[in-house]
Amino acid sequence: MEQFIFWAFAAMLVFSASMVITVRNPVHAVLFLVVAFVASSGLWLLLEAEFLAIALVLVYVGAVMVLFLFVVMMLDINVAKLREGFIRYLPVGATFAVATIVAMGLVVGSRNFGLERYAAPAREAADYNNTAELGTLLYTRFLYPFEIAGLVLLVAIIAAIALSIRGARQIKTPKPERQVEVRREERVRIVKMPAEKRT
Amino acid sequence: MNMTDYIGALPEILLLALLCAVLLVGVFSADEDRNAAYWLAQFALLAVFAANTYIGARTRLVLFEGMYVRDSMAIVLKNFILAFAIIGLVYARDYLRARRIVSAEFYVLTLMAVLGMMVLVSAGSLLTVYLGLELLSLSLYAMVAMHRDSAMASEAAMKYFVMGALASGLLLYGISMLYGITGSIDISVVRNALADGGGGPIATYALVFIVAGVGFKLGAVPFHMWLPDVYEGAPTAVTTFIATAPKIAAFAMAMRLLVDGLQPLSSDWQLMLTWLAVGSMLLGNVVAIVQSNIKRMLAYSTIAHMGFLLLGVLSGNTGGYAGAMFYAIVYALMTLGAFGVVMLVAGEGSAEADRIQDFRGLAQRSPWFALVMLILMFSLAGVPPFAGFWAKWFVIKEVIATGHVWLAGLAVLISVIGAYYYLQVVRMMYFEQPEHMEEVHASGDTEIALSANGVAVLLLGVTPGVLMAVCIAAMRG
Amino acid sequence: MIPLSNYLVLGAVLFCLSVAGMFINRKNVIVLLMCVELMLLAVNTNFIAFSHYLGDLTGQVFVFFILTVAAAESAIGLAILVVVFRNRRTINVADLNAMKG
Amino acid sequence: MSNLPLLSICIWLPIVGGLWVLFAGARAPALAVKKESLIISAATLLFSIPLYTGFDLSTAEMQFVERLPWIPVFDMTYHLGIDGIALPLILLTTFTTVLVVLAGWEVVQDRAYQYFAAFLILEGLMLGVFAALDAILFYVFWEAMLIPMFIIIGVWGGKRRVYAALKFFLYTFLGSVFMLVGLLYLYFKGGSFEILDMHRLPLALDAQKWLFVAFFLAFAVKVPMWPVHTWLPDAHVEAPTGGSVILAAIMLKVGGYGFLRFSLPILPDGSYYFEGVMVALSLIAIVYISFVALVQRDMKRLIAYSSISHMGFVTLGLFMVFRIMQHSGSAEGAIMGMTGGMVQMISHGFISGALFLCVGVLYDRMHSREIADYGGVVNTMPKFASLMMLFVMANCGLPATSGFVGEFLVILASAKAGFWIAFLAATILVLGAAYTLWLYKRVIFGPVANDAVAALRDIGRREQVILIALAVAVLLFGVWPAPLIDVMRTSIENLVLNVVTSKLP
Amino acid sequence: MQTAILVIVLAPLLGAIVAGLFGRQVGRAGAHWITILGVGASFVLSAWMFYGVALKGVEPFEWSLYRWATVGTLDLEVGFLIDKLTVTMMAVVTFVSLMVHIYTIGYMQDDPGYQRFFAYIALFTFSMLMLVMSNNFMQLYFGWEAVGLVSYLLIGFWYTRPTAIYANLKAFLVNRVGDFGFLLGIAVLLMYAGSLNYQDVFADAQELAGQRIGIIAGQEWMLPTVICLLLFVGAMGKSAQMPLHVWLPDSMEGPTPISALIHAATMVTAGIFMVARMSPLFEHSDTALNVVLVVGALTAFLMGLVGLVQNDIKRVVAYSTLSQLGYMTVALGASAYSVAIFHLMTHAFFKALLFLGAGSVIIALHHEQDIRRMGGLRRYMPITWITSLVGSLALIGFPGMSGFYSKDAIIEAVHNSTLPAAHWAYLAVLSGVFVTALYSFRMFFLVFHGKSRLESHVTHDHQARGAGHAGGALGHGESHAGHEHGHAGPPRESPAVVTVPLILLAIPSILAGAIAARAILKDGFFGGSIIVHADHGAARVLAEEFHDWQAAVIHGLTATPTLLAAAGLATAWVLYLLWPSVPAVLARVFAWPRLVLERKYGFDELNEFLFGGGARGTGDLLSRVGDAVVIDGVGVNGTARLVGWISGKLRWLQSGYLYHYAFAMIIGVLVLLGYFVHGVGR
Repeated sequence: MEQFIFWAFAAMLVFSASMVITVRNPVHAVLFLVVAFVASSGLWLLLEAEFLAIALVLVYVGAVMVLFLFVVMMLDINVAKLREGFIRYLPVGATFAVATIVAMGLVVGSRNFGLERYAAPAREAADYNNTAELGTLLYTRFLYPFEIAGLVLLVAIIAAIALSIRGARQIKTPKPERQVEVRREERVRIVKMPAEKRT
Repeated sequence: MNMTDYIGALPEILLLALLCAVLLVGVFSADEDRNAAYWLAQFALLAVFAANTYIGARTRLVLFEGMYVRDSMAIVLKNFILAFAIIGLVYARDYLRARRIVSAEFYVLTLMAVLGMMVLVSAGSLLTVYLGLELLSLSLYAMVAMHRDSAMASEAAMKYFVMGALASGLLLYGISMLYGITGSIDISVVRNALADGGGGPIATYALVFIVAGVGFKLGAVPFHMWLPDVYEGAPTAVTTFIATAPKIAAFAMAMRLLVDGLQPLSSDWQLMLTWLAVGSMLLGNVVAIVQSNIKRMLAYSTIAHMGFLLLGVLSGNTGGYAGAMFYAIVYALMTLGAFGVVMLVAGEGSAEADRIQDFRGLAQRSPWFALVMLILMFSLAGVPPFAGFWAKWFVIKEVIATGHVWLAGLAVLISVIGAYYYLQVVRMMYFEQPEHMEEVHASGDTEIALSANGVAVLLLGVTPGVLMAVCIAAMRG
Repeated sequence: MIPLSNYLVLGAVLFCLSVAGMFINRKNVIVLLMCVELMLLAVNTNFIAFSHYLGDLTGQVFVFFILTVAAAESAIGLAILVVVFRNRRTINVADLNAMKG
Repeated sequence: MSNLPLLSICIWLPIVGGLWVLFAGARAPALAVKKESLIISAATLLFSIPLYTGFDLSTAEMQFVERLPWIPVFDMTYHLGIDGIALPLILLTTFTTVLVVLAGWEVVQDRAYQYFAAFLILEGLMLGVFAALDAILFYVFWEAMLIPMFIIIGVWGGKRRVYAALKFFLYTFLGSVFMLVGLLYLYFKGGSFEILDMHRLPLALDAQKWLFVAFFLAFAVKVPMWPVHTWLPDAHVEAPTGGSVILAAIMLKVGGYGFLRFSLPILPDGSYYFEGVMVALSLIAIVYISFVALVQRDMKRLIAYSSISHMGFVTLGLFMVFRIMQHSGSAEGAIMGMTGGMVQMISHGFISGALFLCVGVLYDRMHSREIADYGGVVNTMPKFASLMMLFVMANCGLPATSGFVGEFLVILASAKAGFWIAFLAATILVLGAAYTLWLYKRVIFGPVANDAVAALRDIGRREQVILIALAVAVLLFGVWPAPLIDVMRTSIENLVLNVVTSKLP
Repeated sequence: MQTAILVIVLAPLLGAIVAGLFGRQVGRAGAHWITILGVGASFVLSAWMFYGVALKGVEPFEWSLYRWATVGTLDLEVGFLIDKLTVTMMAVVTFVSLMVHIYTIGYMQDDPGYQRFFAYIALFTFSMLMLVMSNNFMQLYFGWEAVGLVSYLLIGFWYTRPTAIYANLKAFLVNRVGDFGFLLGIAVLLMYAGSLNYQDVFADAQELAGQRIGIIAGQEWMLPTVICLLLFVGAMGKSAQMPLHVWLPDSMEGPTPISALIHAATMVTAGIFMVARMSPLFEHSDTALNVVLVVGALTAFLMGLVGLVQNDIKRVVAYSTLSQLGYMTVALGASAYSVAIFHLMTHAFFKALLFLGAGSVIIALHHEQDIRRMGGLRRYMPITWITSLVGSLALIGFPGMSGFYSKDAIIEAVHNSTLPAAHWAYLAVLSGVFVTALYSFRMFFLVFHGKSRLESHVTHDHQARGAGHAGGALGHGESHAGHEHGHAGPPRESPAVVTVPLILLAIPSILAGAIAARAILKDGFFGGSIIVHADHGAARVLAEEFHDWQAAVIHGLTATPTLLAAAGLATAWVLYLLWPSVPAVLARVFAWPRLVLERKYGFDELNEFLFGGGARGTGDLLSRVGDAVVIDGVGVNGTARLVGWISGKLRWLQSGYLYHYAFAMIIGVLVLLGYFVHGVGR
């Protein structure tokens, strides 16, 4: 059962991840990303990280992905043009991607991280509360990082505001009262120039 | 969690509090030129500088469950970060005002970045390394993009952001592997675990990703690609900031991760850093030759300098670390001044004056600033009697001490190539005739700061012993 | 029993896919941002797997922070994206080459 | 007087003075700047005289030693001192600088204060090179010299000044950096940056060879030896007169000084290993460069090549030592060769400086360095012609001029090293006379060549003072070189003893 | 004595300095007075010293003036050695010099460079005295070069004339070739003897004689041979022996007094003097002596032949000088050093006389020098005529004249020499006698006898000059001096300042030989100054055969040389006075040999092509190819260009595209992974 769940979610994850990087339409890509997150969330439940699994769905799928979608739609991008020339670079890209997978997989594969090295831990007791445990840790041992994480979010807020907001100053509106008061000297300047010699 | 923790981390806490104050002042003050925010930010940095200098014991403190380390290296580096941030803000003010980028958020983000660096410098855990790094990086991304009407700036921000995210992904992956094989994210625990377990290929595997992350932050080849574009595209005030204090922080990060944490793997990372160093020195110096934009040229020069800095780190002993630390500080000092002059030459208008051509005849327009720039350029080239020479001298000395005479030879050879493009700037300023004789305008504080900067480079060149002693003491303590 | 290596390989594959996405994708910057998210997901998977097999919650705490940072990161990333779009009316990666050489 | 830190005064007076001129000069009237500069350089000359009068001839030890902590973490000291090898060069420097300041008096209009400041700073740095006893201190002065010279060539130079300045800087910089590696290596071998400690340090042959190559690059470029000489004609040609004078009179000497202070005593076995190459290169410089000089069309270029050729005698004199010792078994000839090389350095300082000043005199009036533009100058400038005749003859090594002494001693010594060495060295008698006198003939003699020459006015009082001062020096040391040679005698004897003693562990 | 030496040496120097540096202040009269007083003082004291040392037998002595330098243990000093050889030279030099000084007042009276000229000749006197009075090789070299310098200055005295400045450059360079050998000789000598002092070196001569020196690998040479040959190269340069003689004829571009002083009487004899001085060394090398003999004989004969076809009055004398120097050299080669010095002395008198006579003619003809445009001057210039006759007779060795004793002795000495080359040399010098007589009297007759060929020319010449310094005048006329008074009237006898020296020189030209002959040839006048090896008996035989001067004259009247001289004189008379049309016919018949002679055997062309052109060609090649292309082009700028090229290529790695950037990072990681984790390539 466990095996099945793992393989199913894993397949779903890999598939949707591949789709994210290959589909033509960014909206679809976002949606596949949502699928990938959901699949991950399933895997995380399998690993008994209940709080994070829920947070992933809530925070990511609920907030971040919506933000993505929002931006994608807002920017109104010409989808058709976006995937031209993709195939041309695929072979080289794929080769290197595969090489990287091999290079990484050889290390993290079962030779080093098989069951004989890392035995599967026993299931937690039923009254185990992952959220409470995490919460305790966050407010004790990890208080300092927790504060910093808050700051990181503050930075994000400030940055997003600073980058996106358009102050009133920059809006150019006509001012009729000035327009009627305008004088000739403000608009026209008479320049005296010596006549050029005819050549 | 007790009072000593908070007292120990008082500088950071103070900075956070004052940062919020700046934010509030920015929001509620009607000041068009953001003078209040500026002065408050400067006050904040000064206050933190004082706090960092005078509060707490000089001995090594480990606070917040090992998340925070306060040792002499951290104190010294933080002081320099703060000092360079202060001077950088002085230089930046006129520039920002002239280009109407000025907003309280800019100062807040600067302070945030400084706070991030302080966290990074004091990181005792892989988690604080990561968070400090992100706090710094996110602030910087936003600052680069601050010049919202500039296509170049936004492109630079985008590139910086994507590459930065990729790099932090790589770093995180490495951290995750480290956590996996040691079961801890506490740097000293990691170190002990690795020392007991002997590392092995998995540790090396993790190391590769961590080196990539560190290399990115420093700007070492081949993780340097963001650097020229960001330096060129960002508003010069931001480039100044990015080019200086964060390099010190990056050095601290390298020290925390590689030396404090991964010392057992030093034979591996020394070789890796050798490659990175050689590549950086070569590519940086060679490609800088053909640049016509001074910011871009200084970017490549930075890459080259980071190669030299890595020479110090890779020698793997206290002397080498002290040399690298000296290098980082001196490099930041020189680059700060150089960008200060670039901003000054850019002047009042909204245009940038970032082509080397724009320095034509500066010696006749403003002899004093030309002289300062001359000092900085020769210092960057590593010509005595300026500080830059001692930086190179120090690391090369340590490289030779570890027996890599060939590496020292290569390094000095490459530095000769590097001298060429610095000389081009001097050439423009001194040998060419100016297009107009208008004197470069500088406000009083900028002039004082820039003069002090140049004189500091000269004085450090004449008597480098003090700073060297500080660096050595910091590394021993 | 699922060995740890399965999760790690999955993480590695995910990681490589996201990296490949970064250099295969030449058109849309948003996809790059999504690749960053994927990459963090891969790292998170790693952390959680280790956390589980080590019986140590630190990994999960770390993931918690990564999630936080990732959210902040995507906020800033999208803000920058908007700025880029405003300036250039395009988010084509291949068009972001005003600076080179 | 003897309590004063004379060396420090000599080094820092011009540097500080130069900086002051640089700061205050921008707004001061040009004449005041010139006067200040003259006073500073003259004061430096005055302060350097007690070095000579108070010099103890009987010892090869360093004198006027000053030692202060400098960079205590690495035991580096601000260690100054001079022996008989450094003293003449120091006096040459202080003497020449005064003349150079005078020479720039009316000529330099553009940014004059920067010009004089550069020369004053340069003077201090060069004095530092000759007086430093700490290797790194030496290196700092050594490299720092490049900066003012770079500026001088680049700002006040001729048409191709940018190329020349960059070439000068990069060439010499390239040469020098390897010396730094060598010095650091020596530090790790011996644990000291003191040059005198390095003299005593035993070293394996392989290390000596490598170090020799590193030092060679630094010093040979400065001397310059064939084939790393090509920066010099360009630099000389493009530099303003004062720059050429300083380059020829002093900057080249630091190369020879380097060989004497570093290569030979620290690496006797390495020097021995490479002596054949060094002698060969010196001879090539003498013969090859003479031929090249013969066909130059530009006066400064010709004199520049002549400088290279004459500096060949310096290196020949220094590196024949081993051969002479082998052949004759006594130090007699070796001392003679080395003395010859040393005297040649000093004398070349006067002569080439004077010749460049002469060309400068002409250039100031005609703004051309082409030989073809001149002819018959003697008709309009008889005083100048007669003074130049003296220097030209000195350049040919005519007896009773200082140019003779060095060449004579080196050729005499070289016979002990081998007949053919002497033979090739002696070709300078013919070749040197050929290019120098041909130059003189084409420029000075003959009927008035064109209207520009006809309009020349003879040298003024200021120019006379400069050239006569040099003429007196040239004649004095030609007729009576004993004061000069006596100063360096003990040091050279000591050096030869050091050099012929193997330092292999 | 020491004061006297100092005065002898320094008085001319003082004169030179005053006249040269303060010429304007002291004026023309001041300049000639101070220099003449200086040289006069020198002459008087030299004569006194000559009297003391040579006649009263005061012991030779040595005195070091000051220590020039000390190198190692070697003391280099400036000092003086006074012995019979020295005092003889001193007396000759100062006497001739004094005469020339006086003569110059007249000759140069209108020249704008009057003071300068006096400064030069006084300086020359100083240099020459330093040379002959030296007690060591360094000072010898000192004077050696100094006379070269002054010669350079004087030949180029009229510096606006292209021929003059060409000639002086040539003279200096050719002399330098000689000095090259000379200096090498000194160097080799020092290497073995360890000292530069004459006495020390000569004391070691015996020891040096046995040594050998390797020059070309595998070949050992006798040390004295090497040293002497090298020193002799120096002598060849200074004394204008073939093939280094080329400068001397050209040096006639200088004013005539210079030709008399330097290029006849003094400087050119420095080489002869030097070899005589080095007799202790030369005696140890038969090879060297043979070379000396051959070179001298060739010069004596071949240069005399060239004299036959010269038309410039000064050049004829110049070639006669070359020839006579050849005779002296032959004497040296035959180990008859004293005879060489004897001839040197007599030659100094009569050759100075001849030159000054020629100068007198030149003045009278307003700087006309071509003998084809002279003739019949006897009527106008009796004193010049008679003194020139005396000079010519002395030159050809007419019995009773001073030249007779010395030249006869040389011929005898060669005849007696046992060296292998002596036979040929004997033939050469013997035929040289005929040639000498022929060219001497050719000139004498053409100038002083026959029809005057000058009126038309002089007028013409003046017209040409009136037209403004015609370029043609530069070749022959000494265009600077004395145009203003150049009336087109008949030539007049020169003023007293010119004729008095002529007369004063004519006297020793007649008498010096008779007076000194016995002392030098018979009594071993030079004593220890000249050392002759027992094997080289030429001079000894001479001494045995010689009785007194009367006997010599009587014997000489019937001797072969005298007959040859008479034959030469007669031929000249026939050809140039009796049948003046014959020479033209002969010229046509012997067109080829004549061409060879007129081209002076092609030495000038050869030098110009081989050395001049060769040096410039080599220089060009080295400069353009070696320096500009190879070192600078390929090495320096090539490296710079290469770096620039690489840089230009490398910069495009930075493509500006994000995906390339990411790609680079991944490759970086991949490479690190491959090498460090998987060990690829490790």
